[in-house]
Amino acid sequence: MAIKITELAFDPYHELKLYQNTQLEHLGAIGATSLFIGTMRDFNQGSQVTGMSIEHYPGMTEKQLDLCIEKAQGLWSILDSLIIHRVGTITPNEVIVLIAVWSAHRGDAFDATRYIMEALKSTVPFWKKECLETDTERWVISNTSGYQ
Amino acid sequence: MAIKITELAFDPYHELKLYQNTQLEHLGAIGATSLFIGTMRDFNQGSQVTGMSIEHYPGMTEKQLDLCIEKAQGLWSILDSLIIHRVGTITPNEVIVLIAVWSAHRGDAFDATRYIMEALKSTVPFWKKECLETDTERWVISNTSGYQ
Amino acid sequence: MSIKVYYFASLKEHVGSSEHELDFTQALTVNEVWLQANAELVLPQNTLAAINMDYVSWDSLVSDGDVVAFFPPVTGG
Amino acid sequence: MSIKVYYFASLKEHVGSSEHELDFTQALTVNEVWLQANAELVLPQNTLAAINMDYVSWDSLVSDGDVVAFFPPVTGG
Repeated sequence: MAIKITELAFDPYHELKLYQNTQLEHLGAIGATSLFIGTMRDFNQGSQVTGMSIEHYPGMTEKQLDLCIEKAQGLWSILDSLIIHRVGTITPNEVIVLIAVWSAHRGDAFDATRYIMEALKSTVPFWKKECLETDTERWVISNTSGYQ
Repeated sequence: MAIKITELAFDPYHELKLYQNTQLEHLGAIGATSLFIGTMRDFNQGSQVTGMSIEHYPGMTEKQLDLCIEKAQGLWSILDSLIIHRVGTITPNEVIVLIAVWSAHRGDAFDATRYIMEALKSTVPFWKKECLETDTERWVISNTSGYQ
Repeated sequence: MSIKVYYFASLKEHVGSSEHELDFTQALTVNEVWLQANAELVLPQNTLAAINMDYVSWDSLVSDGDVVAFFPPVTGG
Repeated sequence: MSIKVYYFASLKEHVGSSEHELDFTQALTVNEVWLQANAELVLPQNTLAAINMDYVSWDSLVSDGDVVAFFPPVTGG
Protein backbone atom coordinates (compact mmCIF):
# COMPACT_ATOMS: atom_id res chain seq x y z
CA MET A 1 0.00 0.00 0.00
CA ALA A 2 1.42 3.40 -0.93
CA ILE A 3 0.25 7.00 -1.05
CA LYS A 4 2.06 9.85 -2.67
CA ILE A 5 1.37 13.59 -2.80
CA THR A 6 3.31 15.32 -5.54
CA GLU A 7 3.76 18.81 -6.94
CA LEU A 8 5.10 17.36 -10.17
CA ALA A 9 3.07 16.27 -13.18
CA PHE A 10 3.15 12.46 -13.45
CA ASP A 11 2.42 9.77 -16.00
CA PRO A 12 0.05 7.31 -14.28
CA TYR A 13 1.13 4.43 -16.53
CA HIS A 14 4.78 4.98 -15.77
CA GLU A 15 4.02 5.11 -12.03
CA LEU A 16 1.98 1.92 -12.26
CA LYS A 17 4.76 0.07 -14.04
CA LEU A 18 7.26 1.14 -11.40
CA TYR A 19 4.92 0.27 -8.57
CA GLN A 20 4.09 -3.15 -9.97
CA ASN A 21 7.79 -4.01 -9.80
CA THR A 22 7.39 -3.94 -6.01
CA GLN A 23 4.55 -6.46 -6.03
CA LEU A 24 6.59 -9.64 -6.31
CA GLU A 25 4.93 -11.13 -3.24
CA HIS A 26 1.58 -11.00 -5.03
CA LEU A 27 2.70 -12.57 -8.31
CA GLY A 28 0.16 -15.16 -9.37
CA ALA A 29 -2.36 -13.98 -6.76
CA ILE A 30 -3.55 -10.82 -8.48
CA GLY A 31 -6.49 -11.50 -10.78
CA ALA A 32 -7.95 -8.00 -10.93
CA THR A 33 -6.56 -4.49 -11.17
CA SER A 34 -8.99 -1.61 -11.04
CA LEU A 35 -7.72 1.87 -11.81
CA PHE A 36 -9.18 5.31 -11.74
CA ILE A 37 -7.47 8.35 -13.22
CA GLY A 38 -8.89 11.83 -12.67
CA THR A 39 -7.75 14.38 -15.25
CA MET A 40 -8.14 18.14 -15.31
CA ARG A 41 -10.74 19.28 -17.82
CA ASP A 42 -10.65 22.68 -19.52
CA PHE A 43 -14.32 23.33 -18.82
CA ASN A 44 -16.20 23.29 -15.52
CA GLN A 45 -19.51 24.67 -14.26
CA GLY A 46 -20.12 26.74 -17.37
CA SER A 47 -16.65 28.30 -17.73
CA GLN A 48 -13.45 27.70 -19.64
CA VAL A 49 -10.74 26.82 -17.14
CA THR A 50 -7.13 27.57 -18.01
CA GLY A 51 -5.43 26.20 -14.90
CA MET A 52 -5.91 25.09 -11.36
CA SER A 53 -4.07 25.11 -8.09
CA ILE A 54 -4.62 22.50 -5.42
CA GLU A 55 -3.92 23.31 -1.80
CA HIS A 56 -3.82 20.65 0.90
CA TYR A 57 -3.22 20.16 4.60
CA PRO A 58 0.11 18.31 4.79
CA GLY A 59 -0.04 15.55 7.35
CA MET A 60 -3.83 15.41 7.56
CA THR A 61 -3.92 14.57 3.84
CA GLU A 62 -1.80 11.47 4.39
CA LYS A 63 -3.67 10.55 7.57
CA GLN A 64 -7.05 10.74 5.85
CA LEU A 65 -5.81 8.84 2.77
CA ASP A 66 -4.55 6.07 5.06
CA LEU A 67 -7.97 6.02 6.67
CA CYS A 68 -9.68 5.68 3.26
CA ILE A 69 -7.55 2.65 2.49
CA GLU A 70 -7.99 1.16 5.94
CA LYS A 71 -11.75 1.39 5.63
CA ALA A 72 -11.68 -0.15 2.16
CA GLN A 73 -9.53 -2.99 3.50
CA GLY A 74 -12.16 -3.61 6.16
CA LEU A 75 -14.87 -3.91 3.53
CA TRP A 76 -13.14 -5.81 0.71
CA SER A 77 -10.34 -8.25 0.13
CA ILE A 78 -7.48 -6.14 -1.24
CA LEU A 79 -3.95 -7.29 -2.05
CA ASP A 80 -2.42 -3.88 -2.70
CA SER A 81 -3.31 -0.27 -3.47
CA LEU A 82 -1.69 2.91 -4.69
CA ILE A 83 -2.92 6.50 -4.52
CA ILE A 84 -1.13 9.44 -6.11
CA HIS A 85 -2.56 12.97 -5.91
CA ARG A 86 -1.26 16.20 -7.37
CA VAL A 87 -0.99 19.45 -5.45
CA GLY A 88 0.19 22.86 -6.60
CA THR A 89 -0.25 24.26 -10.09
CA ILE A 90 -2.00 22.09 -12.68
CA THR A 91 -2.88 22.65 -16.32
CA PRO A 92 -5.68 21.03 -18.35
CA ASN A 93 -5.15 17.38 -19.42
CA GLU A 94 -2.81 16.73 -16.52
CA VAL A 95 -3.60 13.93 -14.13
CA ILE A 96 -4.95 15.03 -10.75
CA VAL A 97 -5.40 11.66 -9.08
CA LEU A 98 -4.59 8.00 -9.64
CA ILE A 99 -6.21 5.25 -7.59
CA ALA A 100 -5.18 1.64 -8.10
CA VAL A 101 -6.48 -1.44 -6.32
CA TRP A 102 -5.20 -4.98 -6.82
CA SER A 103 -7.18 -8.01 -5.69
CA ALA A 104 -7.78 -11.67 -6.50
CA HIS A 105 -11.30 -11.12 -7.82
CA ARG A 106 -12.83 -8.26 -9.76
CA GLY A 107 -15.72 -7.41 -7.44
CA ASP A 108 -13.34 -6.36 -4.67
CA ALA A 109 -11.15 -4.26 -6.97
CA PHE A 110 -14.10 -2.47 -8.59
CA ASP A 111 -15.87 -1.74 -5.31
CA ALA A 112 -12.76 -0.67 -3.41
CA THR A 113 -11.53 1.69 -6.14
CA ARG A 114 -14.83 3.47 -6.28
CA TYR A 115 -15.14 3.57 -2.52
CA ILE A 116 -11.66 5.06 -2.11
CA MET A 117 -12.36 7.66 -4.78
CA GLU A 118 -15.60 8.77 -3.13
CA ALA A 119 -13.98 8.75 0.32
CA LEU A 120 -11.07 10.82 -0.99
CA LYS A 121 -13.45 13.35 -2.55
CA SER A 122 -15.44 13.77 0.64
CA THR A 123 -12.82 13.51 3.40
CA VAL A 124 -9.24 14.19 2.26
CA PRO A 125 -8.22 17.84 2.74
CA PHE A 126 -7.50 19.03 -0.78
CA TRP A 127 -8.98 22.23 -2.18
CA LYS A 128 -9.10 23.27 -5.81
CA LYS A 129 -8.97 26.81 -7.08
CA GLU A 130 -9.67 27.30 -10.77
CA CYS A 131 -8.15 29.99 -13.01
CA LEU A 132 -10.73 31.10 -15.56
CA GLU A 133 -10.23 32.37 -19.08
CA THR A 134 -11.33 35.77 -17.81
CA ASP A 135 -8.19 35.87 -15.62
CA THR A 136 -10.26 35.51 -12.49
CA GLU A 137 -9.92 32.75 -9.91
CA ARG A 138 -12.60 30.81 -8.07
CA TRP A 139 -12.55 28.17 -5.38
CA VAL A 140 -14.38 24.99 -6.27
CA ILE A 141 -17.17 25.04 -3.70
CA SER A 142 -17.95 21.36 -3.28
CA ASN A 143 -17.53 17.97 -4.89
CA THR A 144 -20.54 16.31 -6.45
CA SER A 145 -21.52 12.79 -5.57
CA GLY A 146 -20.10 10.19 -7.93
CA TYR A 147 -23.12 7.99 -7.52
CA GLN A 148 -25.71 10.64 -8.56
CA MET B 1 -13.61 3.18 -29.70
CA ALA B 2 -11.36 0.23 -30.41
CA ILE B 3 -11.35 -3.50 -29.77
CA LYS B 4 -8.41 -5.80 -30.26
CA ILE B 5 -8.01 -9.57 -29.99
CA THR B 6 -4.41 -10.65 -29.71
CA GLU B 7 -2.40 -13.84 -29.41
CA LEU B 8 0.57 -11.88 -28.08
CA ALA B 9 1.25 -10.94 -24.49
CA PHE B 10 0.75 -7.20 -24.04
CA ASP B 11 1.63 -4.50 -21.55
CA PRO B 12 -1.64 -2.69 -20.76
CA TYR B 13 0.13 0.53 -19.79
CA HIS B 14 2.06 0.63 -23.03
CA GLU B 15 -1.14 0.03 -24.99
CA LEU B 16 -2.93 2.76 -23.07
CA LYS B 17 -0.19 5.28 -23.75
CA LEU B 18 -0.30 4.49 -27.45
CA TYR B 19 -4.07 4.63 -27.57
CA GLN B 20 -4.25 7.95 -25.73
CA ASN B 21 -2.12 9.48 -28.47
CA THR B 22 -5.15 9.02 -30.73
CA GLN B 23 -7.49 10.93 -28.42
CA LEU B 24 -6.57 14.46 -29.45
CA GLU B 25 -10.19 15.33 -30.16
CA HIS B 26 -11.03 14.70 -26.50
CA LEU B 27 -8.20 16.75 -24.99
CA GLY B 28 -9.58 18.86 -22.19
CA ALA B 29 -12.90 17.00 -22.19
CA ILE B 30 -11.79 13.82 -20.43
CA GLY B 31 -12.12 14.11 -16.66
CA ALA B 32 -12.29 10.43 -15.80
CA THR B 33 -10.53 7.29 -16.95
CA SER B 34 -11.64 3.98 -15.51
CA LEU B 35 -9.57 0.89 -16.24
CA PHE B 36 -9.91 -2.76 -15.49
CA ILE B 37 -7.12 -5.28 -16.02
CA GLY B 38 -7.76 -8.99 -15.64
CA THR B 39 -4.64 -11.04 -14.98
CA MET B 40 -4.11 -14.79 -14.98
CA ARG B 41 -3.75 -16.17 -11.47
CA ASP B 42 -1.77 -19.32 -10.69
CA PHE B 43 -4.54 -20.72 -8.52
CA ASN B 44 -8.20 -21.33 -9.35
CA GLN B 45 -11.00 -23.43 -7.88
CA GLY B 46 -8.71 -25.32 -5.52
CA SER B 47 -5.89 -26.15 -7.96
CA GLN B 48 -2.52 -24.75 -8.97
CA VAL B 49 -2.77 -23.59 -12.56
CA THR B 50 0.36 -23.54 -14.71
CA GLY B 51 -1.07 -22.16 -17.92
CA MET B 52 -4.19 -21.46 -19.86
CA SER B 53 -5.41 -21.42 -23.41
CA ILE B 54 -8.24 -19.21 -24.57
CA GLU B 55 -10.30 -20.19 -27.59
CA HIS B 56 -12.72 -17.80 -29.24
CA TYR B 57 -15.16 -17.53 -32.13
CA PRO B 58 -13.50 -15.10 -34.54
CA GLY B 59 -16.02 -12.65 -35.93
CA MET B 60 -18.65 -13.28 -33.28
CA THR B 61 -16.15 -12.15 -30.64
CA GLU B 62 -15.79 -8.76 -32.30
CA LYS B 63 -19.51 -8.50 -32.99
CA GLN B 64 -20.40 -9.18 -29.36
CA LEU B 65 -17.71 -6.83 -28.04
CA ASP B 66 -19.11 -4.08 -30.27
CA LEU B 67 -22.53 -4.82 -28.81
CA CYS B 68 -21.19 -4.52 -25.24
CA ILE B 69 -19.82 -1.07 -26.03
CA GLU B 70 -22.94 -0.01 -27.91
CA LYS B 71 -25.12 -0.94 -24.94
CA ALA B 72 -22.82 0.89 -22.52
CA GLN B 73 -22.96 3.98 -24.77
CA GLY B 74 -26.75 3.84 -24.57
CA LEU B 75 -26.62 3.83 -20.78
CA TRP B 76 -23.79 6.25 -19.99
CA SER B 77 -22.03 9.25 -21.45
CA ILE B 78 -18.75 7.86 -22.81
CA LEU B 79 -16.09 9.75 -24.76
CA ASP B 80 -13.96 6.75 -25.75
CA SER B 81 -13.27 3.12 -24.90
CA LEU B 82 -10.71 0.43 -25.54
CA ILE B 83 -10.93 -3.33 -25.06
CA ILE B 84 -8.01 -5.71 -25.56
CA HIS B 85 -8.41 -9.46 -24.95
CA ARG B 86 -5.87 -12.24 -25.19
CA VAL B 87 -6.46 -15.55 -26.97
CA GLY B 88 -4.18 -18.55 -27.36
CA THR B 89 -1.63 -19.68 -24.80
CA ILE B 90 -1.27 -17.67 -21.60
CA THR B 91 0.95 -18.07 -18.54
CA PRO B 92 0.28 -16.86 -14.99
CA ASN B 93 0.70 -13.10 -14.35
CA GLU B 94 -0.02 -12.27 -17.96
CA VAL B 95 -2.85 -9.88 -18.75
CA ILE B 96 -5.99 -11.51 -20.12
CA VAL B 97 -8.18 -8.46 -20.61
CA LEU B 98 -7.95 -4.68 -20.52
CA ILE B 99 -11.03 -2.48 -20.47
CA ALA B 100 -10.69 1.30 -20.57
CA VAL B 101 -13.45 3.90 -20.55
CA TRP B 102 -12.94 7.64 -20.84
CA SER B 103 -15.64 10.13 -19.89
CA ALA B 104 -16.15 13.66 -18.58
CA HIS B 105 -17.37 12.55 -15.14
CA ARG B 106 -16.38 9.63 -12.97
CA GLY B 107 -19.79 8.03 -12.48
CA ASP B 108 -20.07 7.23 -16.18
CA ALA B 109 -16.55 5.81 -16.42
CA PHE B 110 -16.93 3.62 -13.32
CA ASP B 111 -20.34 2.28 -14.30
CA ALA B 112 -19.53 1.67 -17.94
CA THR B 113 -16.26 -0.15 -17.23
CA ARG B 114 -17.95 -2.52 -14.84
CA TYR B 115 -20.89 -3.02 -17.16
CA ILE B 116 -18.66 -3.83 -20.13
CA MET B 117 -16.63 -6.27 -18.04
CA GLU B 118 -19.74 -8.14 -16.87
CA ALA B 119 -21.24 -8.11 -20.37
CA LEU B 120 -17.97 -9.45 -21.81
CA LYS B 121 -17.87 -12.24 -19.24
CA SER B 122 -21.42 -13.32 -19.95
CA THR B 123 -21.81 -12.81 -23.71
CA VAL B 124 -18.53 -12.68 -25.62
CA PRO B 125 -17.49 -16.09 -27.03
CA PHE B 126 -14.20 -16.78 -25.27
CA TRP B 127 -13.51 -20.09 -23.53
CA LYS B 128 -10.71 -20.81 -21.08
CA LYS B 129 -9.00 -24.14 -20.62
CA GLU B 130 -6.65 -24.43 -17.66
CA CYS B 131 -3.49 -26.55 -17.52
CA LEU B 132 -3.08 -27.91 -14.01
CA GLU B 133 0.09 -28.75 -12.10
CA THR B 134 -0.91 -32.41 -12.43
CA ASP B 135 -0.47 -32.09 -16.22
CA THR B 136 -4.17 -32.42 -16.78
CA GLU B 137 -6.38 -29.89 -18.52
CA ARG B 138 -9.85 -28.67 -17.64
CA TRP B 139 -12.30 -26.31 -19.25
CA VAL B 140 -13.47 -23.47 -17.05
CA ILE B 141 -17.17 -24.29 -16.73
CA SER B 142 -18.70 -20.87 -16.12
CA ASN B 143 -17.91 -17.35 -15.06
CA THR B 144 -19.02 -16.17 -11.64
CA SER B 145 -20.97 -12.98 -11.20
CA GLY B 146 -18.84 -9.94 -10.45
CA TYR B 147 -21.55 -8.41 -8.32
CA GLN B 148 -22.04 -11.38 -5.93
CA MET C 1 -30.75 -25.48 -48.53
CA SER C 2 -27.30 -25.60 -47.08
CA ILE C 3 -25.94 -24.35 -43.77
CA LYS C 4 -22.67 -24.50 -41.86
CA VAL C 5 -22.56 -25.65 -38.25
CA TYR C 6 -19.66 -24.72 -35.95
CA TYR C 7 -18.76 -26.13 -32.54
CA PHE C 8 -16.46 -24.53 -30.00
CA ALA C 9 -14.51 -25.38 -26.86
CA SER C 10 -15.75 -28.38 -24.84
CA LEU C 11 -18.63 -28.87 -27.26
CA LYS C 12 -16.19 -29.28 -30.14
CA GLU C 13 -14.50 -32.07 -28.17
CA HIS C 14 -17.88 -33.57 -27.29
CA VAL C 15 -18.99 -33.59 -30.95
CA GLY C 16 -15.52 -34.62 -32.09
CA SER C 17 -15.55 -32.08 -34.90
CA SER C 18 -15.31 -28.33 -35.30
CA GLU C 19 -17.79 -28.04 -38.17
CA HIS C 20 -20.44 -29.75 -40.23
CA GLU C 21 -22.01 -28.90 -43.54
CA LEU C 22 -25.71 -29.65 -43.56
CA ASP C 23 -28.14 -29.91 -46.46
CA PHE C 24 -31.85 -30.08 -45.90
CA THR C 25 -35.04 -29.62 -47.86
CA GLN C 26 -37.47 -28.17 -45.30
CA ALA C 27 -37.31 -25.32 -42.78
CA LEU C 28 -35.45 -26.30 -39.60
CA THR C 29 -35.22 -24.82 -36.14
CA VAL C 30 -31.87 -24.53 -34.36
CA ASN C 31 -32.93 -27.46 -32.19
CA GLU C 32 -33.64 -29.56 -35.29
CA VAL C 33 -30.26 -28.59 -36.71
CA TRP C 34 -28.60 -30.04 -33.62
CA LEU C 35 -30.68 -33.23 -33.85
CA GLN C 36 -29.99 -33.66 -37.55
CA ALA C 37 -26.24 -33.14 -37.11
CA ASN C 38 -25.76 -34.99 -33.85
CA ALA C 39 -28.68 -37.35 -33.37
CA GLU C 40 -26.66 -39.84 -31.38
CA LEU C 41 -25.20 -37.26 -28.93
CA VAL C 42 -26.60 -35.99 -25.65
CA LEU C 43 -26.91 -32.21 -25.80
CA PRO C 44 -24.94 -30.79 -22.86
CA GLN C 45 -26.94 -28.59 -20.50
CA ASN C 46 -26.58 -24.83 -21.01
CA THR C 47 -25.37 -25.17 -24.60
CA LEU C 48 -25.73 -21.82 -26.37
CA ALA C 49 -26.69 -21.29 -30.01
CA ALA C 50 -25.93 -18.51 -32.46
CA ILE C 51 -27.04 -17.82 -36.04
CA ASN C 52 -24.67 -15.62 -38.03
CA MET C 53 -22.88 -14.62 -34.81
CA ASP C 54 -25.99 -13.46 -32.96
CA TYR C 55 -27.39 -15.37 -30.00
CA VAL C 56 -30.68 -17.09 -30.82
CA SER C 57 -33.21 -19.28 -29.04
CA TRP C 58 -33.47 -22.94 -29.89
CA ASP C 59 -36.75 -22.53 -31.74
CA SER C 60 -35.35 -19.94 -34.17
CA LEU C 61 -35.63 -20.90 -37.85
CA VAL C 62 -32.50 -21.35 -39.92
CA SER C 63 -32.25 -20.05 -43.50
CA ASP C 64 -30.19 -21.09 -46.50
CA GLY C 65 -26.58 -20.01 -46.18
CA ASP C 66 -26.79 -19.41 -42.41
CA VAL C 67 -23.93 -20.19 -40.10
CA VAL C 68 -25.14 -21.88 -36.93
CA ALA C 69 -22.84 -22.23 -33.93
CA PHE C 70 -23.14 -24.29 -30.77
CA PHE C 71 -20.96 -23.71 -27.72
CA PRO C 72 -20.82 -23.91 -23.92
CA PRO C 73 -21.28 -20.90 -21.60
CA VAL C 74 -18.58 -18.34 -22.32
CA THR C 75 -15.71 -17.89 -19.85
CA GLY C 76 -13.64 -14.95 -21.06
CA GLY C 77 -12.42 -11.90 -19.20
CA MET D 1 -2.84 26.22 27.77
CA SER D 2 -1.69 26.92 24.28
CA ILE D 3 -3.00 25.68 20.94
CA LYS D 4 -2.31 26.30 17.29
CA VAL D 5 -5.11 27.14 14.87
CA TYR D 6 -4.72 26.63 11.11
CA TYR D 7 -6.95 27.87 8.29
CA PHE D 8 -7.00 26.54 4.74
CA ALA D 9 -8.20 27.49 1.27
CA SER D 10 -11.07 30.00 1.09
CA LEU D 11 -11.26 30.12 4.88
CA LYS D 12 -7.64 31.23 5.05
CA GLU D 13 -8.54 34.13 2.73
CA HIS D 14 -11.68 34.86 4.77
CA VAL D 15 -9.71 34.98 8.04
CA GLY D 16 -6.81 36.76 6.37
CA SER D 17 -4.29 34.52 8.05
CA SER D 18 -3.10 30.94 7.82
CA GLU D 19 -2.57 30.40 11.54
CA HIS D 20 -3.09 31.74 15.02
CA GLU D 21 -1.50 30.87 18.33
CA LEU D 22 -4.06 30.87 21.12
CA ASP D 23 -3.52 30.91 24.87
CA PHE D 24 -6.38 30.29 27.25
CA THR D 25 -6.93 29.37 30.87
CA GLN D 26 -10.11 27.27 30.81
CA ALA D 27 -11.29 24.29 28.70
CA LEU D 28 -12.62 25.35 25.31
CA THR D 29 -14.72 23.65 22.66
CA VAL D 30 -13.81 23.88 18.98
CA ASN D 31 -16.65 26.36 18.55
CA GLU D 32 -15.25 28.51 21.36
CA VAL D 33 -11.81 28.36 19.75
CA TRP D 34 -13.29 29.86 16.58
CA LEU D 35 -15.09 32.58 18.54
CA GLN D 36 -12.01 33.43 20.56
CA ALA D 37 -9.79 33.62 17.48
CA ASN D 38 -12.23 35.28 15.09
CA ALA D 39 -14.94 36.92 17.13
CA GLU D 40 -15.60 39.58 14.54
CA LEU D 41 -15.94 37.17 11.57
CA VAL D 42 -19.03 35.37 10.30
CA LEU D 43 -18.38 31.64 10.27
CA PRO D 44 -18.98 30.37 6.71
CA GLN D 45 -21.58 27.63 6.42
CA ASN D 46 -20.24 24.08 6.17
CA THR D 47 -16.88 24.96 7.71
CA LEU D 48 -15.16 21.77 8.88
CA ALA D 49 -13.01 21.37 11.96
CA ALA D 50 -10.16 19.01 12.83
CA ILE D 51 -8.13 18.43 15.97
CA ASN D 52 -4.70 16.92 15.37
CA MET D 53 -5.70 16.01 11.82
CA ASP D 54 -8.86 14.11 12.74
CA TYR D 55 -12.31 15.45 11.94
CA VAL D 56 -14.18 16.53 15.06
CA SER D 57 -17.56 18.02 15.91
CA TRP D 58 -17.82 21.63 17.02
CA ASP D 59 -18.51 20.75 20.63
CA SER D 60 -15.30 18.70 21.00
CA LEU D 61 -12.98 19.89 23.77
CA VAL D 62 -9.50 21.13 22.90
CA SER D 63 -6.45 20.21 25.02
CA ASP D 64 -3.13 21.90 25.61
CA GLY D 65 -0.82 21.50 22.65
CA ASP D 66 -3.59 20.57 20.21
CA VAL D 67 -3.58 21.69 16.61
CA VAL D 68 -7.04 22.84 15.54
CA ALA D 69 -7.80 23.36 11.85
CA PHE D 70 -10.73 25.06 10.15
CA PHE D 71 -11.43 24.67 6.46
CA PRO D 72 -14.18 24.59 3.81
CA PRO D 73 -15.58 21.35 2.31
CA VAL D 74 -12.81 19.43 0.58
CA THR D 75 -12.69 19.34 -3.22
CA GLY D 76 -9.87 16.98 -4.19
CA GLY D 77 -9.88 14.07 -6.61
